[in-house]
Amino acid sequence: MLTLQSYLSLAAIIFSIGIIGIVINRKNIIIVMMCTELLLISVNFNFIAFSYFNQDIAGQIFVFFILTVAAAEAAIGLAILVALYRNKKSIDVHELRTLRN
Amino acid sequence: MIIDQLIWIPILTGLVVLILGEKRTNLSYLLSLLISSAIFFLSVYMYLLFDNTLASYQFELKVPWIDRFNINYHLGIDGISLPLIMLTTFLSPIVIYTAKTSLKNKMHQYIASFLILEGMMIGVFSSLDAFLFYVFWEAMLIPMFLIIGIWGGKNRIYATVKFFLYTFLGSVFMLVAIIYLYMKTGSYMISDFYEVSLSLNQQILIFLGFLFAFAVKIPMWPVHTWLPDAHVEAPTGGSVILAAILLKMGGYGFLRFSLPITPDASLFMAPIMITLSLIAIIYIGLVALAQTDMKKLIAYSSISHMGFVTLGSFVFFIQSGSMDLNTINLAISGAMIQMISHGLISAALFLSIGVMYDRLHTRNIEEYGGIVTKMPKFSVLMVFFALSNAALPGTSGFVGELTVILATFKVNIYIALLSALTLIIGAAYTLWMIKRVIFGAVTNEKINSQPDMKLIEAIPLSLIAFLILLIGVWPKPLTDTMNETILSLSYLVGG
Amino acid sequence: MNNELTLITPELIIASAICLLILVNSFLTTEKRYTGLIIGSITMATCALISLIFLIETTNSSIFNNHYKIDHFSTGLKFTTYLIALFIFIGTKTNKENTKSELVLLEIFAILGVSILASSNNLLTLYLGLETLTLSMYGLVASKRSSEIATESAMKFFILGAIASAIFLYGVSFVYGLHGTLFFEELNNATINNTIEMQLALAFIICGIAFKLGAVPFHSWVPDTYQGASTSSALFISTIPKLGAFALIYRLLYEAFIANAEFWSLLILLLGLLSLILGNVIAIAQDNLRRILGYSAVGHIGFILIGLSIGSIDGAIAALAYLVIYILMTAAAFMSIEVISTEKRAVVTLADIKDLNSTHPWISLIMLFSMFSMVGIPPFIGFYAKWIILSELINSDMLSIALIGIIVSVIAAFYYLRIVWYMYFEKNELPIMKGSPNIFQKTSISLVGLSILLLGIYPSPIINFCRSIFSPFLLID
Amino acid sequence: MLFNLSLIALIAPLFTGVLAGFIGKKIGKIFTNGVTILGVLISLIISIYILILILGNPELVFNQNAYTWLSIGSYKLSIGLLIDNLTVSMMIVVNFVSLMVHIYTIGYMHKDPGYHRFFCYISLFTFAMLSLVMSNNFLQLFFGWEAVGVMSYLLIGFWYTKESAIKANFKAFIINRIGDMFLILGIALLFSIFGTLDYEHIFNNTESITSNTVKLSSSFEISSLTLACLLLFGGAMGKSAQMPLHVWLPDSMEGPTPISALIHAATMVTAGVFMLARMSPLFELSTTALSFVLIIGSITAISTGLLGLVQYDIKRVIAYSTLSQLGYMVVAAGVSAYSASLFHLMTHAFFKALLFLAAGSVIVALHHEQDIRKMGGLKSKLPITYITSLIGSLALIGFPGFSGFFSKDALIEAVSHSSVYASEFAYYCVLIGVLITSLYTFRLFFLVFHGQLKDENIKVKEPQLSILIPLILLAIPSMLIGWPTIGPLVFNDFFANSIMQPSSNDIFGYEFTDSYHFLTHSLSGPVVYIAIFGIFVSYFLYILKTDIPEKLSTAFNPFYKLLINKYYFDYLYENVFARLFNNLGNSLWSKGDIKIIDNFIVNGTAYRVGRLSSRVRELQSGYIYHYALMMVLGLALFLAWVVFKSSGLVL
Repeated sequence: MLTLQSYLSLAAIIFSIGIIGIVINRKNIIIVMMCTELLLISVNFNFIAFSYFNQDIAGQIFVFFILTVAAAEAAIGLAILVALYRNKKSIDVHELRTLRN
Repeated sequence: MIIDQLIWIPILTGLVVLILGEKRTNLSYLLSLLISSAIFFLSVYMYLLFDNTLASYQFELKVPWIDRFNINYHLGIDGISLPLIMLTTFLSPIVIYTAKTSLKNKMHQYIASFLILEGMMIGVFSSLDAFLFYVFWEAMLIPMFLIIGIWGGKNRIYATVKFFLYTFLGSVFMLVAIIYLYMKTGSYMISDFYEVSLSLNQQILIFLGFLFAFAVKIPMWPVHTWLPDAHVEAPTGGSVILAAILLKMGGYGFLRFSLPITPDASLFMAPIMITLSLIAIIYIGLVALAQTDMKKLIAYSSISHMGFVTLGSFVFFIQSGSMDLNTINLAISGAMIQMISHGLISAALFLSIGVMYDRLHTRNIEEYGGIVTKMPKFSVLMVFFALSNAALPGTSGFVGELTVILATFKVNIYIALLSALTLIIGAAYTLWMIKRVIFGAVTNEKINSQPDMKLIEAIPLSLIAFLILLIGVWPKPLTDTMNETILSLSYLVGG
Repeated sequence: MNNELTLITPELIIASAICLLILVNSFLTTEKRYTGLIIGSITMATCALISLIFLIETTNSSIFNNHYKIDHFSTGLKFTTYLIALFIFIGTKTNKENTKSELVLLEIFAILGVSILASSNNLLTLYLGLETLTLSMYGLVASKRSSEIATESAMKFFILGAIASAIFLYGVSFVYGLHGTLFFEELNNATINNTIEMQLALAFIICGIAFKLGAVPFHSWVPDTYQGASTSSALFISTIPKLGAFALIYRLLYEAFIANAEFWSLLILLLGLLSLILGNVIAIAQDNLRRILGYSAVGHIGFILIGLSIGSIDGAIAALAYLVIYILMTAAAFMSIEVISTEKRAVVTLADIKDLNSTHPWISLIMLFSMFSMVGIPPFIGFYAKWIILSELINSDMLSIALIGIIVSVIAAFYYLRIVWYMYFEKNELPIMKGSPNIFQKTSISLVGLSILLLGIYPSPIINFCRSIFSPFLLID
Repeated sequence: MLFNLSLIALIAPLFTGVLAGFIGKKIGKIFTNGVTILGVLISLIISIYILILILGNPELVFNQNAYTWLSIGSYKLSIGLLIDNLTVSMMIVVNFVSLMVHIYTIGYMHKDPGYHRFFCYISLFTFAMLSLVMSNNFLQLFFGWEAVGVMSYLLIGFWYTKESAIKANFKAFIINRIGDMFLILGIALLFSIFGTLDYEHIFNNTESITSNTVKLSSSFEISSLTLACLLLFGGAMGKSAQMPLHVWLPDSMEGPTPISALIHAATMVTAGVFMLARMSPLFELSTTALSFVLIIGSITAISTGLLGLVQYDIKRVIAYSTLSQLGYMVVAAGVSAYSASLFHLMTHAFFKALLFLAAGSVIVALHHEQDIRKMGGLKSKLPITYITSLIGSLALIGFPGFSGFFSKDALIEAVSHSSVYASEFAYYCVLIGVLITSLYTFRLFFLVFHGQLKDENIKVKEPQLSILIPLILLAIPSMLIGWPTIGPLVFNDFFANSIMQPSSNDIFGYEFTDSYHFLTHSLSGPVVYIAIFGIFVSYFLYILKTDIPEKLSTAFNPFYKLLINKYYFDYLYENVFARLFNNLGNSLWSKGDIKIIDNFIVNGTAYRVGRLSSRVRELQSGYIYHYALMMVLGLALFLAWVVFKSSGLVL
């Protein structure tokens, strides 16, 4: 029997993977963006799990909104990425440091 | 109402001058000269209306300003603010007047800065609401910052930033003290602060808060190092206002805030304050002896002289036995007289240095010598001012120092002895400068081609000389103005 | 039902304006300047007016099944937002370079987000408002598509923003899980709120908020974005979203989790102190004008957070006053930069404003107002901001925090003074080209600049207004 | 009436001085000297008139305030006039000498470009000196005291392009200021006791404070009166150039000769002596102070006289003589013989002014040559100067019948009868001093006027009339004034209303009948013979065996060196004290102000903040993952804190 605990742990693990993915990734921005999606997925997990165990529908509705927003976000993110690539001819994380200090 | 006009007319004129712009500089010059002189006469009128038999505030004006915090636009003067206001209104036209001879660029902004500064300085001296006081106190930094920074010498940026940060750091602590007092009293009225009862520890904290602000402004050792730099770099007018009036705000602050609000803490801190004053008088006096830059020398001399102000403000606290009101009265009066007198003398000295600087473009003492051979009229005044700076009897410089020494002697003979050393040290550094600058053979070729002081330069100096002499020969009108106020202050402090 | 729609008239108007703008954008070529400006300005003016009416009538009700709340706080905040936005539009969008309609579109979107945030009474509404705001900000930063630094900063902003909103949501999910509800009123439950789980969730949420405000250590995007975005976008980003973030804090911390005030105030204080110190200290070493303003923003946010950390309504009032005042000051600063930048010569570093006083005395005077105001020198309005926060701190026995605050402000004074000294004291061999700001720009910058001074001379309106936002009854006393 | 007259006497020189200073140059020399002489003349005439009135009616003596100078609380300080016998006699001396100098200056300075300035200065000086002597309170005394100091400062540095002159005036002012500091402390002490500075009030209440003490340390107390007297005397030491504050006076000879006569011989330097007399009600109550005065006076009298023996500058020799004579006056005050002291002051004013002016005449005649080694044989060339110098010299050494004889003899008489501590020491000092006086006086006299003319080429002729008239006018009192005045001034009660001193019997142990008897009485004592012996010795040394002095100086080389270096006082002051303070100032500035306060604390803080800032900005590395890491760390920090908090580990 899967308990709430299990779902939450899974979500936490996914969340951590997402975070770690962003932090240790030194290569490609696409991967970073995928990791942010992972973060949102873990949140969705949480909401659904809570929604189910609390017997409350609001959480699931929330998830719908999150998914929608995530889609919009991804769209914007990719748009920025394209613009960036056009200017820089690269999407390497390392090279994104014109702005610093 | 009249104080209101004293504050806002100059400020508004300043704004008008700014709007008139660079093209109409001449018009602005005349206008500001006219207005600032009118302000002086207005203050004279106020002096005539002033009733010196009253200790209370006069010409009071109280309008709610920030209701939420019970802050009022509350103005008024008493015996200790009136002379300082007169000093301000007297020197401001002079400074504006001298702008023409000593300035090349952006004169309209220069004049505007001084006009705005004038209004704010009067505001500081006439605010009866601590918040209003603070607003004026801080706001003054801006024009002064610009004056030193724009029209200053080579190292002006360093000097002006140092000046700004130093004073700003000092005054923020005062802000904390003021807010703290507001929390205790529920009002920002200074007179309400007098009545609040505080424990010794609270008093000491408040005292320290005020001390930071006033000590930097006066300035007291060891927070004085901004002053020489600021003076050296400032244009003549800036130095004049800085030395003559801005420094006085520290002394005024002690009398208006520290002493009456925190008498117990003042008593507790008095030994430290006296020590610092003596250090200012002696240490700084010796340092002045070592200067090669005229303005720096006068700047250090200012610090040393302001030592008498702090000495006078605190020395009576260490009387053995009960506090003698007469001594308190004498000491505080001495401090006040010293402030007025130093205001005049230092202004005059800086103006004189300005006259020389305009000709030779150096302030280095070594490059001078034998000025008197080419500029005898100027030298007469310069020597006179120097002697006043050395506290020659018959000049105002003597009155303040005498009074403080008399009061000090009543308290402690050794402190009196140490403070009296200024008679020697002060004479030494001032006259040594005179010896090297005014007297002697002409060594610098440039001096030979210099014309004597023009009438236009002589007028302001002569006016100041006249006042110095007047106060020196007959200080009674001055002390009569202050007497009642200082007496009631003495009661607050000693009673 | 009808009534409910009346109450959200401003939002509806904005939404319609958005649609209109999209339509206009599709049918008109970009040469038609000023359409965005005109539509945006009219919208903002109308909305401000309506909010003002609501404010005066002290409208107060919950609508949409309690998801949306029209109360004094929301109307007040909206009114402020619209008013500021109006000034920003007039001040920046009249510049030839900023006439692209999508800028206005994005900005109005963001304003809509702020409106929703301000009115939200439910975590979901809150989230939607937040994302509306954030997503349009990403677009705004990236709007200068051909610029390398703009896109780079947008990318950074986007990724960090995504992380932050995920962190925030993660916390929200826990709140939801623990309470079983998303409505603020029901979240205010001390027994649950004091559990460690709830505190952990709150920590997540505060991280998200801190990012929005740009508090250390979630500040990294601020300087980069300020530098990367175009001046007008930077101006927008530095002002309106801060109001949204304030609404976020108020709705969440002061309404939903006020019972935990003791807990979150410590976190907020920590964030505040870190921001205050680091922001100001790093700003000292900067040469880029907009980066200086960016770090300065971090420092100011520090002050605001410290004010909020008091945990009382007075603290919140002080913080809001600070925020509004900060927005005025920063608007003046960015507008000045905007005005003196010309196509040929962008004003980027301090060296670019050398001797500005000689060529643009009025603009440099306004810049000077703004800088001294940021330092906290009276009679400029910035002084009152600092003073109110200090007063509240001292009032709540947080003297040591107050002392840290003022010492840091003195340190911070240095870099503001540096801007002034470059404008006034430095001599420039290459005089700055005389830009030609149009009358609208001049007017709006003058208005903002003078308001810094005039409100400084008579600050009661702004103080009373901020108080009235929190409680309509306070106006009376 | 009398008050207004006195006021006119006081103001006249001020007015004319200012007039000369401001418009003199525009109108002309005649105007300048005319108006200033008129001023002093008015003052002199009024003084004499007042004297006559007072002699006729002692009731006329008055003490009246002119105006309140300052009033603070219950304290009132006033400016006022006290006209009594002491004041009047000082007024006459001052005005008379001043008048002579004014007249003399017309000739002496007629080519000098600073002609008008000079007249302005000496007139102002006269005013300052008058306000000093006419004062009825300590405050005004101090006013005059400093004012004469300033005029002296300006006059010593009159030739301001001369480095030595401006060095001398600086030195004079500073050393005077040391004395003034003590004076003002003394005044402050009196003020702290009496709460007023009026002579009358203080002198009438001295009895009440005889037991007052001032605590100097926890174990040491000193009588207030003694302390006050010592401090006041400190002031007198500065102005009257007593050891060790004497060094400025010889240097002050850098000024024009007329002012050496007026200021540095006749009037200003005697202000200290005048003050001692004025303060007699205080000093009489403190034997300690009197002894101190006595010792300082005797040391000055003898040691500075010795220095006069080795000087070659004509004015310096006279200056050292002045120092020595001032020592005599102070000695007299030390033994309570104030009247004798004042008498000597008066005669000294005449004969020393005469000597200086005569020296000036010689200097003018020799085209501003001051070295006596280059003089000689001027007797025939400058007959009037010669004769007047002789009169002055004889008066100075106390040759019987001359004015100096009476005053000095009375003074020595008083010392010999005194029983004050150290009076014996003082007696021997003054006796030896007599010999020395006569030695240096006639050394000078012989070297200048006798012997051979050194440079035949210079045309030497008697200077113009305005120089000679004062010489003659001064020679008369120098010779004769002792006869009529010794009786009333010294032995009778002329000063009774102004000076408090024991009866003349107690002081002198001698019943005075008339001046002739006094002369014969003195001839029974050693003083006269010592003086005359001195003349012979110097005749022998400087006329007959002119190589002996040289030999003597080599034989007693260390002593000679000591003398030629003026006991190393100048060295001590300039190279030790002045340098010490200068170095102290320099190092306080460079080490204290610049290094520690400015560079370390102020700019150091700024620098450290700046460095911190440039370090911390590295945090903003530009890498997204660093930014993200920072956020995550922030989050982790919060979470950790929550966890620790709930487990009770923190807060």
